Amino acid sequence: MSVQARIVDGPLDPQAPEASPGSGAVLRFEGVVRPVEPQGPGGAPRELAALHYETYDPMAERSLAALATEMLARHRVHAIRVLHSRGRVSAGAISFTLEVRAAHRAEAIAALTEFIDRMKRDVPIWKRPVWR
Amino acid sequence: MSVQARIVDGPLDPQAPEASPGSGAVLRFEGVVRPVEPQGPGGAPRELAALHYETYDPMAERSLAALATEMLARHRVHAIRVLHSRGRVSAGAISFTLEVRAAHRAEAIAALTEFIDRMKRDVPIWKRPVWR
Amino acid sequence: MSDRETARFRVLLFGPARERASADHVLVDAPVGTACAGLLQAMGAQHPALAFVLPAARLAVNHALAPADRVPDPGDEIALIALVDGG
Amino acid sequence: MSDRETARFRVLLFGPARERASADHVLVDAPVGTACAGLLQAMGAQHPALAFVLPAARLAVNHALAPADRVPDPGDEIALIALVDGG
Repeated sequence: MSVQARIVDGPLDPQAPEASPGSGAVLRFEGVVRPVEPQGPGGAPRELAALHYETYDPMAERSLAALATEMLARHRVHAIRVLHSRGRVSAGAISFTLEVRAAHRAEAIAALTEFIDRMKRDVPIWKRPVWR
Repeated sequence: MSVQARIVDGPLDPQAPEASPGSGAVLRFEGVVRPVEPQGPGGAPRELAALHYETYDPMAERSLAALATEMLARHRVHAIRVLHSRGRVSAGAISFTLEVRAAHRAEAIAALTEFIDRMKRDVPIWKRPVWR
Repeated sequence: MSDRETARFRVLLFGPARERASADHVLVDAPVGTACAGLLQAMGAQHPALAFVLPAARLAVNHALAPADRVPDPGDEIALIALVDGG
Repeated sequence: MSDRETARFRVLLFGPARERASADHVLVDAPVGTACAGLLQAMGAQHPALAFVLPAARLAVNHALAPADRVPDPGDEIALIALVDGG
Protein backbone atom coordinates (compact mmCIF):
# COMPACT_ATOMS: atom_id res chain seq x y z
CA MET A 1 0.00 0.00 0.00
CA SER A 2 1.40 3.37 -0.90
CA VAL A 3 0.38 6.96 -1.45
CA GLN A 4 2.26 9.65 -3.33
CA ALA A 5 0.92 13.19 -3.75
CA ARG A 6 2.81 16.09 -5.19
CA ILE A 7 2.28 19.61 -6.53
CA VAL A 8 4.66 20.33 -9.39
CA ASP A 9 5.53 23.65 -11.01
CA GLY A 10 4.34 23.80 -14.63
CA PRO A 11 3.11 21.03 -16.92
CA LEU A 12 3.51 17.34 -16.09
CA ASP A 13 5.37 14.87 -18.25
CA PRO A 14 3.44 12.02 -19.82
CA GLN A 15 4.85 9.01 -18.03
CA ALA A 16 4.72 5.29 -18.42
CA PRO A 17 3.30 3.72 -15.29
CA GLU A 18 5.78 1.99 -13.05
CA ALA A 19 5.81 -1.78 -12.83
CA SER A 20 3.32 -3.11 -10.28
CA PRO A 21 3.63 -6.88 -10.28
CA GLY A 22 1.07 -7.50 -7.53
CA SER A 23 -1.79 -5.43 -8.95
CA GLY A 24 -4.10 -6.79 -11.62
CA ALA A 25 -5.39 -3.37 -12.63
CA VAL A 26 -3.58 -0.11 -13.24
CA LEU A 27 -5.79 2.85 -14.09
CA ARG A 28 -4.29 6.16 -15.03
CA PHE A 29 -6.06 9.44 -15.68
CA GLU A 30 -4.45 12.45 -17.30
CA GLY A 31 -6.09 15.84 -17.29
CA VAL A 32 -5.06 17.89 -20.31
CA VAL A 33 -5.68 21.62 -20.72
CA ARG A 34 -8.29 21.92 -23.45
CA PRO A 35 -7.54 24.36 -26.28
CA VAL A 36 -11.08 25.72 -26.28
CA GLU A 37 -13.32 26.47 -23.30
CA PRO A 38 -16.58 28.32 -22.82
CA GLN A 39 -15.94 31.82 -21.53
CA GLY A 40 -17.80 31.70 -18.24
CA PRO A 41 -20.66 29.31 -17.41
CA GLY A 42 -22.77 28.76 -20.50
CA GLY A 43 -20.58 31.18 -22.44
CA ALA A 44 -19.42 30.98 -26.04
CA PRO A 45 -16.35 28.82 -26.78
CA ARG A 46 -13.10 30.72 -26.86
CA GLU A 47 -9.51 29.72 -27.59
CA LEU A 48 -7.36 29.20 -24.58
CA ALA A 49 -3.60 29.76 -24.45
CA ALA A 50 -3.14 28.22 -21.02
CA LEU A 51 -4.55 27.69 -17.59
CA HIS A 52 -2.89 29.22 -14.57
CA TYR A 53 -3.18 27.10 -11.42
CA GLU A 54 -3.02 28.73 -8.02
CA THR A 55 -2.50 26.44 -5.03
CA TYR A 56 -2.79 27.09 -1.33
CA ASP A 57 0.45 25.62 -0.02
CA PRO A 58 1.09 23.40 1.81
CA MET A 59 -2.60 22.59 2.24
CA ALA A 60 -3.09 21.58 -1.41
CA GLU A 61 -0.48 18.82 -1.31
CA ARG A 62 -1.58 17.67 2.12
CA SER A 63 -5.20 17.51 0.98
CA LEU A 64 -4.25 15.41 -2.03
CA ALA A 65 -2.34 13.00 0.21
CA ALA A 66 -5.16 12.80 2.75
CA LEU A 67 -7.69 12.16 0.00
CA ALA A 68 -5.50 9.46 -1.52
CA THR A 69 -5.14 7.78 1.86
CA GLU A 70 -8.89 7.89 2.40
CA MET A 71 -9.63 6.43 -1.06
CA LEU A 72 -6.99 3.75 -0.59
CA ALA A 73 -8.69 2.51 2.56
CA ARG A 74 -12.28 2.88 1.39
CA HIS A 75 -11.85 1.18 -1.96
CA ARG A 76 -9.14 -1.27 -0.85
CA VAL A 77 -6.77 -0.36 -3.63
CA HIS A 78 -3.02 -0.97 -3.46
CA ALA A 79 -1.53 2.37 -4.41
CA ILE A 80 -2.48 5.88 -5.48
CA ARG A 81 -0.14 8.37 -7.08
CA VAL A 82 -1.30 11.89 -7.83
CA LEU A 83 0.46 14.87 -9.34
CA HIS A 84 -1.04 18.32 -9.93
CA SER A 85 0.45 21.35 -11.63
CA ARG A 86 1.00 24.75 -10.06
CA GLY A 87 1.35 27.85 -12.26
CA ARG A 88 1.00 28.05 -16.02
CA VAL A 89 0.15 25.01 -18.15
CA SER A 90 -0.31 25.58 -21.88
CA ALA A 91 -3.25 24.20 -23.84
CA GLY A 92 -2.54 20.60 -24.83
CA ALA A 93 -0.26 19.97 -21.86
CA ILE A 94 -0.98 17.80 -18.83
CA SER A 95 -1.89 19.45 -15.54
CA PHE A 96 -3.05 16.46 -13.52
CA THR A 97 -2.30 12.75 -13.35
CA LEU A 98 -3.86 10.16 -11.09
CA GLU A 99 -2.75 6.55 -11.06
CA VAL A 100 -4.54 3.83 -9.13
CA ARG A 101 -3.37 0.24 -8.71
CA ALA A 102 -5.73 -2.41 -7.46
CA ALA A 103 -6.40 -6.12 -7.60
CA HIS A 104 -9.35 -5.64 -9.94
CA ARG A 105 -10.63 -2.92 -12.21
CA ALA A 106 -13.86 -2.22 -10.31
CA GLU A 107 -12.05 -0.90 -7.23
CA ALA A 108 -9.65 1.10 -9.38
CA ILE A 109 -12.48 2.77 -11.29
CA ALA A 110 -14.44 3.55 -8.12
CA ALA A 111 -11.39 5.03 -6.36
CA LEU A 112 -10.40 7.14 -9.36
CA THR A 113 -13.90 8.48 -9.93
CA GLU A 114 -14.46 9.44 -6.30
CA PHE A 115 -10.97 10.91 -5.98
CA ILE A 116 -11.52 13.36 -8.83
CA ASP A 117 -14.99 14.39 -7.65
CA ARG A 118 -13.70 15.03 -4.15
CA MET A 119 -10.57 16.81 -5.36
CA LYS A 120 -12.61 19.34 -7.31
CA ARG A 121 -14.66 20.05 -4.21
CA ASP A 122 -12.09 19.94 -1.40
CA VAL A 123 -8.54 20.49 -2.61
CA PRO A 124 -7.50 24.16 -2.62
CA ILE A 125 -6.42 24.58 -6.22
CA TRP A 126 -7.86 27.32 -8.40
CA LYS A 127 -7.54 27.72 -12.15
CA ARG A 128 -7.64 30.90 -14.15
CA PRO A 129 -7.96 30.91 -17.95
CA VAL A 130 -5.36 32.71 -20.02
CA TRP A 131 -7.27 33.52 -23.22
CA ARG A 132 -5.56 33.69 -26.55
CA MET B 1 -12.12 10.40 -33.94
CA SER B 2 -10.01 7.28 -34.21
CA VAL B 3 -10.05 3.61 -33.27
CA GLN B 4 -7.08 1.27 -33.03
CA ALA B 5 -7.45 -2.39 -32.02
CA ARG B 6 -4.71 -4.97 -32.13
CA ILE B 7 -3.90 -8.46 -30.86
CA VAL B 8 -0.19 -8.74 -30.05
CA ASP B 9 1.89 -11.86 -29.39
CA GLY B 10 3.12 -12.00 -25.79
CA PRO B 11 3.17 -9.29 -23.12
CA LEU B 12 2.52 -5.62 -23.88
CA ASP B 13 4.97 -2.82 -23.17
CA PRO B 14 4.02 -0.16 -20.64
CA GLN B 15 3.68 2.92 -22.82
CA ALA B 16 3.36 6.60 -22.29
CA PRO B 17 0.16 7.85 -23.87
CA GLU B 18 0.55 9.77 -27.08
CA ALA B 19 -0.05 13.50 -27.11
CA SER B 20 -3.70 14.41 -27.61
CA PRO B 21 -3.95 18.16 -27.61
CA GLY B 22 -7.69 18.35 -28.22
CA SER B 23 -8.82 15.98 -25.47
CA GLY B 24 -9.20 17.15 -21.90
CA ALA B 25 -9.21 13.64 -20.44
CA VAL B 26 -7.00 10.67 -21.19
CA LEU B 27 -7.87 7.49 -19.32
CA ARG B 28 -5.70 4.44 -19.60
CA PHE B 29 -6.29 0.99 -18.16
CA GLU B 30 -3.67 -1.72 -17.95
CA GLY B 31 -4.53 -5.29 -17.10
CA VAL B 32 -1.66 -7.06 -15.39
CA VAL B 33 -1.43 -10.82 -14.84
CA ARG B 34 -1.82 -11.33 -11.08
CA PRO B 35 0.78 -13.52 -9.38
CA VAL B 36 -1.84 -15.32 -7.31
CA GLU B 37 -5.30 -16.47 -8.38
CA PRO B 38 -7.94 -18.74 -6.88
CA GLN B 39 -7.75 -22.18 -8.44
CA GLY B 40 -11.22 -22.45 -9.92
CA PRO B 41 -14.28 -20.47 -8.80
CA GLY B 42 -14.15 -20.05 -5.03
CA GLY B 43 -10.96 -22.09 -4.89
CA ALA B 44 -7.91 -21.59 -2.71
CA PRO B 45 -5.32 -19.02 -3.85
CA ARG B 46 -2.45 -20.51 -5.84
CA GLU B 47 0.69 -19.01 -7.34
CA LEU B 48 0.52 -18.37 -11.03
CA ALA B 49 3.49 -18.47 -13.41
CA ALA B 50 1.60 -17.01 -16.37
CA LEU B 51 -1.64 -16.82 -18.25
CA HIS B 52 -1.94 -18.27 -21.73
CA TYR B 53 -4.34 -16.36 -23.97
CA GLU B 54 -6.02 -18.10 -26.86
CA THR B 55 -7.70 -15.91 -29.47
CA TYR B 56 -10.05 -16.78 -32.29
CA ASP B 57 -8.47 -14.95 -35.21
CA PRO B 58 -9.34 -12.74 -36.96
CA MET B 59 -12.62 -12.44 -35.07
CA ALA B 60 -10.96 -11.32 -31.81
CA GLU B 61 -9.29 -8.27 -33.35
CA ARG B 62 -12.37 -7.42 -35.40
CA SER B 63 -14.58 -7.66 -32.31
CA LEU B 64 -12.28 -5.32 -30.38
CA ALA B 65 -12.41 -2.81 -33.22
CA ALA B 66 -16.20 -3.06 -33.55
CA LEU B 67 -16.63 -2.63 -29.82
CA ALA B 68 -14.32 0.40 -29.80
CA THR B 69 -16.26 1.96 -32.66
CA GLU B 70 -19.54 1.36 -30.84
CA MET B 71 -18.24 2.85 -27.56
CA LEU B 72 -16.78 5.84 -29.43
CA ALA B 73 -20.17 6.71 -30.88
CA ARG B 74 -22.26 5.95 -27.80
CA HIS B 75 -20.10 7.82 -25.30
CA ARG B 76 -18.96 10.55 -27.72
CA VAL B 77 -15.29 10.07 -26.94
CA HIS B 78 -12.52 11.15 -29.30
CA ALA B 79 -10.34 8.06 -29.58
CA ILE B 80 -10.02 4.52 -28.31
CA ARG B 81 -6.90 2.41 -28.53
CA VAL B 82 -6.93 -1.19 -27.38
CA LEU B 83 -4.25 -3.87 -27.34
CA HIS B 84 -4.65 -7.44 -26.10
CA SER B 85 -2.07 -10.18 -25.76
CA ARG B 86 -2.14 -13.55 -27.47
CA GLY B 87 -0.14 -16.50 -26.06
CA ARG B 88 1.86 -16.57 -22.85
CA VAL B 89 2.07 -13.57 -20.52
CA SER B 90 4.02 -14.01 -17.28
CA ALA B 91 2.70 -12.93 -13.91
CA GLY B 92 3.38 -9.22 -13.38
CA ALA B 93 3.34 -8.44 -17.10
CA ILE B 94 0.68 -6.52 -19.00
CA SER B 95 -1.81 -8.43 -21.16
CA PHE B 96 -4.32 -5.69 -21.97
CA THR B 97 -4.30 -1.93 -22.41
CA LEU B 98 -7.20 0.34 -23.16
CA GLU B 99 -6.81 4.06 -23.71
CA VAL B 100 -9.73 6.45 -24.06
CA ARG B 101 -9.49 10.16 -24.95
CA ALA B 102 -12.44 12.42 -24.42
CA ALA B 103 -13.36 16.01 -23.77
CA HIS B 104 -14.23 15.28 -20.13
CA ARG B 105 -13.55 12.51 -17.67
CA ALA B 106 -17.15 11.33 -17.28
CA GLU B 107 -17.39 10.10 -20.88
CA ALA B 108 -13.96 8.53 -20.68
CA ILE B 109 -14.83 6.58 -17.53
CA ALA B 110 -18.19 5.43 -18.93
CA ALA B 111 -16.65 4.27 -22.21
CA LEU B 112 -13.80 2.43 -20.49
CA THR B 113 -16.07 0.68 -18.01
CA GLU B 114 -18.55 -0.49 -20.62
CA PHE B 115 -15.80 -1.53 -23.03
CA ILE B 116 -14.21 -3.90 -20.51
CA ASP B 117 -17.53 -5.41 -19.42
CA ARG B 118 -18.53 -6.05 -23.02
CA MET B 119 -15.11 -7.35 -23.98
CA LYS B 120 -15.23 -10.04 -21.31
CA ARG B 121 -18.62 -11.14 -22.60
CA ASP B 122 -18.29 -10.84 -26.36
CA VAL B 123 -14.68 -10.87 -27.55
CA PRO B 124 -13.39 -14.39 -28.31
CA ILE B 125 -10.32 -14.50 -26.09
CA TRP B 126 -9.80 -17.30 -23.58
CA LYS B 127 -7.26 -17.47 -20.80
CA ARG B 128 -5.73 -20.56 -19.26
CA PRO B 129 -3.70 -20.43 -16.03
CA VAL B 130 -0.18 -21.80 -16.01
CA TRP B 131 0.32 -22.69 -12.34
CA ARG B 132 3.69 -22.49 -10.70
CA MET C 1 -33.74 -38.58 -41.97
CA SER C 2 -32.50 -38.76 -45.56
CA ASP C 3 -29.18 -37.26 -46.68
CA ARG C 4 -31.07 -34.38 -48.22
CA GLU C 5 -32.65 -33.42 -44.93
CA THR C 6 -29.57 -33.53 -42.74
CA ALA C 7 -26.44 -31.41 -43.00
CA ARG C 8 -23.10 -31.81 -41.25
CA PHE C 9 -21.70 -28.69 -39.60
CA ARG C 10 -18.12 -28.19 -38.48
CA VAL C 11 -17.95 -26.19 -35.23
CA LEU C 12 -14.59 -24.77 -34.10
CA LEU C 13 -13.73 -25.04 -30.41
CA PHE C 14 -11.66 -22.83 -28.12
CA GLY C 15 -10.74 -22.52 -24.48
CA PRO C 16 -12.30 -24.94 -21.98
CA ALA C 17 -14.48 -26.48 -24.71
CA ARG C 18 -11.43 -27.35 -26.77
CA GLU C 19 -9.70 -28.83 -23.73
CA ARG C 20 -12.71 -30.87 -22.70
CA ALA C 21 -13.27 -32.21 -26.21
CA SER C 22 -9.53 -32.71 -26.81
CA ALA C 23 -10.17 -31.42 -30.30
CA ASP C 24 -10.15 -28.09 -32.10
CA HIS C 25 -13.51 -28.81 -33.71
CA VAL C 26 -16.48 -31.16 -33.63
CA LEU C 27 -18.89 -32.26 -36.33
CA VAL C 28 -22.58 -31.78 -35.67
CA ASP C 29 -25.40 -33.26 -37.72
CA ALA C 30 -28.59 -31.28 -37.87
CA PRO C 31 -31.53 -30.86 -40.23
CA VAL C 32 -31.00 -28.40 -43.06
CA GLY C 33 -32.46 -25.08 -41.95
CA THR C 34 -31.55 -25.51 -38.28
CA ALA C 35 -30.88 -22.17 -36.57
CA CYS C 36 -27.99 -21.50 -34.21
CA ALA C 37 -30.03 -22.31 -31.08
CA GLY C 38 -30.94 -25.73 -32.47
CA LEU C 39 -27.40 -26.37 -33.64
CA LEU C 40 -26.10 -25.75 -30.11
CA GLN C 41 -28.63 -28.20 -28.71
CA ALA C 42 -27.67 -30.81 -31.30
CA MET C 43 -24.02 -30.27 -30.43
CA GLY C 44 -24.73 -30.87 -26.73
CA ALA C 45 -26.64 -34.05 -27.51
CA GLN C 46 -24.07 -35.44 -29.92
CA HIS C 47 -21.02 -34.40 -27.85
CA PRO C 48 -22.05 -34.72 -24.20
CA ALA C 49 -18.59 -33.59 -23.06
CA LEU C 50 -19.57 -30.15 -24.38
CA ALA C 51 -22.95 -29.94 -22.64
CA PHE C 52 -21.31 -27.99 -19.77
CA VAL C 53 -20.76 -24.94 -21.97
CA LEU C 54 -24.35 -24.65 -23.21
CA PRO C 55 -25.56 -22.10 -20.61
CA ALA C 56 -22.89 -19.61 -21.73
CA ALA C 57 -22.64 -20.68 -25.36
CA ARG C 58 -23.24 -18.72 -28.52
CA LEU C 59 -22.12 -19.37 -32.06
CA ALA C 60 -20.11 -17.12 -34.29
CA VAL C 61 -20.85 -17.43 -37.97
CA ASN C 62 -18.13 -16.17 -40.30
CA HIS C 63 -16.40 -14.32 -37.44
CA ALA C 64 -19.40 -12.48 -36.05
CA LEU C 65 -21.61 -13.45 -33.12
CA ALA C 66 -24.84 -14.81 -34.55
CA PRO C 67 -28.33 -14.33 -33.10
CA ALA C 68 -30.07 -17.51 -31.92
CA ASP C 69 -32.40 -17.52 -34.93
CA ARG C 70 -29.68 -17.18 -37.56
CA VAL C 71 -29.67 -20.15 -39.93
CA PRO C 72 -26.09 -20.99 -40.81
CA ASP C 73 -25.01 -22.68 -43.99
CA PRO C 74 -22.88 -25.83 -43.67
CA GLY C 75 -20.20 -23.99 -45.67
CA ASP C 76 -19.98 -21.13 -43.13
CA GLU C 77 -17.16 -20.92 -40.61
CA ILE C 78 -18.94 -21.72 -37.36
CA ALA C 79 -17.28 -21.33 -33.95
CA LEU C 80 -18.43 -22.04 -30.43
CA ILE C 81 -18.06 -18.90 -28.32
CA ALA C 82 -18.43 -19.74 -24.64
CA LEU C 83 -16.78 -17.04 -22.55
CA VAL C 84 -17.06 -17.91 -18.91
CA ASP C 85 -14.30 -15.56 -17.83
CA GLY C 86 -12.66 -14.11 -20.91
CA GLY C 87 -10.17 -11.31 -21.43
CA MET D 1 -18.39 46.05 21.80
CA SER D 2 -15.24 46.54 23.84
CA ASP D 3 -11.77 45.53 22.61
CA ARG D 4 -11.93 42.46 24.80
CA GLU D 5 -15.05 41.21 23.16
CA THR D 6 -14.00 41.59 19.55
CA ALA D 7 -11.13 39.90 17.76
CA ARG D 8 -9.58 40.64 14.39
CA PHE D 9 -9.09 37.66 12.05
CA ARG D 10 -6.86 37.59 8.99
CA VAL D 11 -8.43 35.52 6.20
CA LEU D 12 -6.28 34.49 3.24
CA LEU D 13 -7.84 34.73 -0.22
CA PHE D 14 -7.29 32.73 -3.40
CA GLY D 15 -8.73 32.41 -6.88
CA PRO D 16 -11.75 34.50 -7.83
CA ALA D 17 -12.05 35.88 -4.27
CA ARG D 18 -8.49 37.19 -4.41
CA GLU D 19 -9.15 38.76 -7.80
CA ARG D 20 -12.42 40.35 -6.72
CA ALA D 21 -10.91 41.74 -3.52
CA SER D 22 -7.68 42.76 -5.26
CA ALA D 23 -5.90 41.52 -2.15
CA ASP D 24 -4.38 38.30 -0.88
CA HIS D 25 -6.16 38.63 2.46
CA VAL D 26 -8.86 40.55 4.29
CA LEU D 27 -9.26 41.44 7.94
CA VAL D 28 -12.53 40.45 9.60
CA ASP D 29 -13.70 41.64 13.00
CA ALA D 30 -15.89 39.27 14.95
CA PRO D 31 -16.73 38.58 18.57
CA VAL D 32 -14.33 36.31 20.39
CA GLY D 33 -15.71 32.77 20.22
CA THR D 34 -17.26 33.18 16.76
CA ALA D 35 -17.34 29.89 14.85
CA CYS D 36 -16.38 29.52 11.19
CA ALA D 37 -19.97 29.93 9.96
CA GLY D 38 -20.27 33.25 11.75
CA LEU D 39 -16.87 34.39 10.61
CA LEU D 40 -17.87 33.81 6.98
CA GLN D 41 -21.03 35.88 7.50
CA ALA D 42 -19.04 38.67 9.11
CA MET D 43 -16.62 38.57 6.19
CA GLY D 44 -19.45 38.94 3.69
CA ALA D 45 -20.90 41.88 5.64
CA GLN D 46 -17.60 43.70 6.08
CA HIS D 47 -16.31 42.95 2.55
CA PRO D 48 -19.36 42.99 0.26
CA ALA D 49 -17.17 42.27 -2.77
CA LEU D 50 -16.72 38.79 -1.31
CA ALA D 51 -20.40 38.08 -0.69
CA PHE D 52 -20.58 36.27 -4.04
CA VAL D 53 -18.45 33.40 -2.76
CA LEU D 54 -20.49 32.69 0.36
CA PRO D 55 -22.69 29.92 -1.11
CA ALA D 56 -19.61 27.82 -1.93
CA ALA D 57 -17.35 29.05 0.87
CA ARG D 58 -15.69 27.14 3.67
CA LEU D 59 -12.76 28.08 5.85
CA ALA D 60 -9.55 26.21 6.31
CA VAL D 61 -7.95 26.56 9.73
CA ASN D 62 -4.27 25.75 9.89
CA HIS D 63 -4.38 24.04 6.48
CA ALA D 64 -7.35 21.79 7.10
CA LEU D 65 -10.98 22.32 6.10
CA ALA D 66 -12.84 23.30 9.25
CA PRO D 67 -16.40 22.32 10.17
CA ALA D 68 -18.89 25.20 10.42
CA ASP D 69 -18.92 25.03 14.23
CA ARG D 70 -15.15 25.12 14.66
CA VAL D 71 -14.10 28.18 16.71
CA PRO D 72 -10.85 29.52 15.28
CA ASP D 73 -8.31 31.45 17.29
CA PRO D 74 -7.23 34.83 15.88
CA GLY D 75 -3.68 33.43 15.80
CA ASP D 76 -4.65 30.55 13.49
CA GLU D 77 -3.91 30.59 9.78
CA ILE D 78 -7.36 31.01 8.28
CA ALA D 79 -8.05 30.74 4.56
CA LEU D 80 -11.17 31.15 2.47
CA ILE D 81 -11.75 28.01 0.41
CA ALA D 82 -14.35 28.65 -2.27
CA LEU D 83 -13.98 26.12 -5.06
CA VAL D 84 -16.50 26.81 -7.74
CA ASP D 85 -14.70 24.80 -10.39
CA GLY D 86 -11.37 23.71 -9.01
CA GLY D 87 -8.73 21.27 -10.21
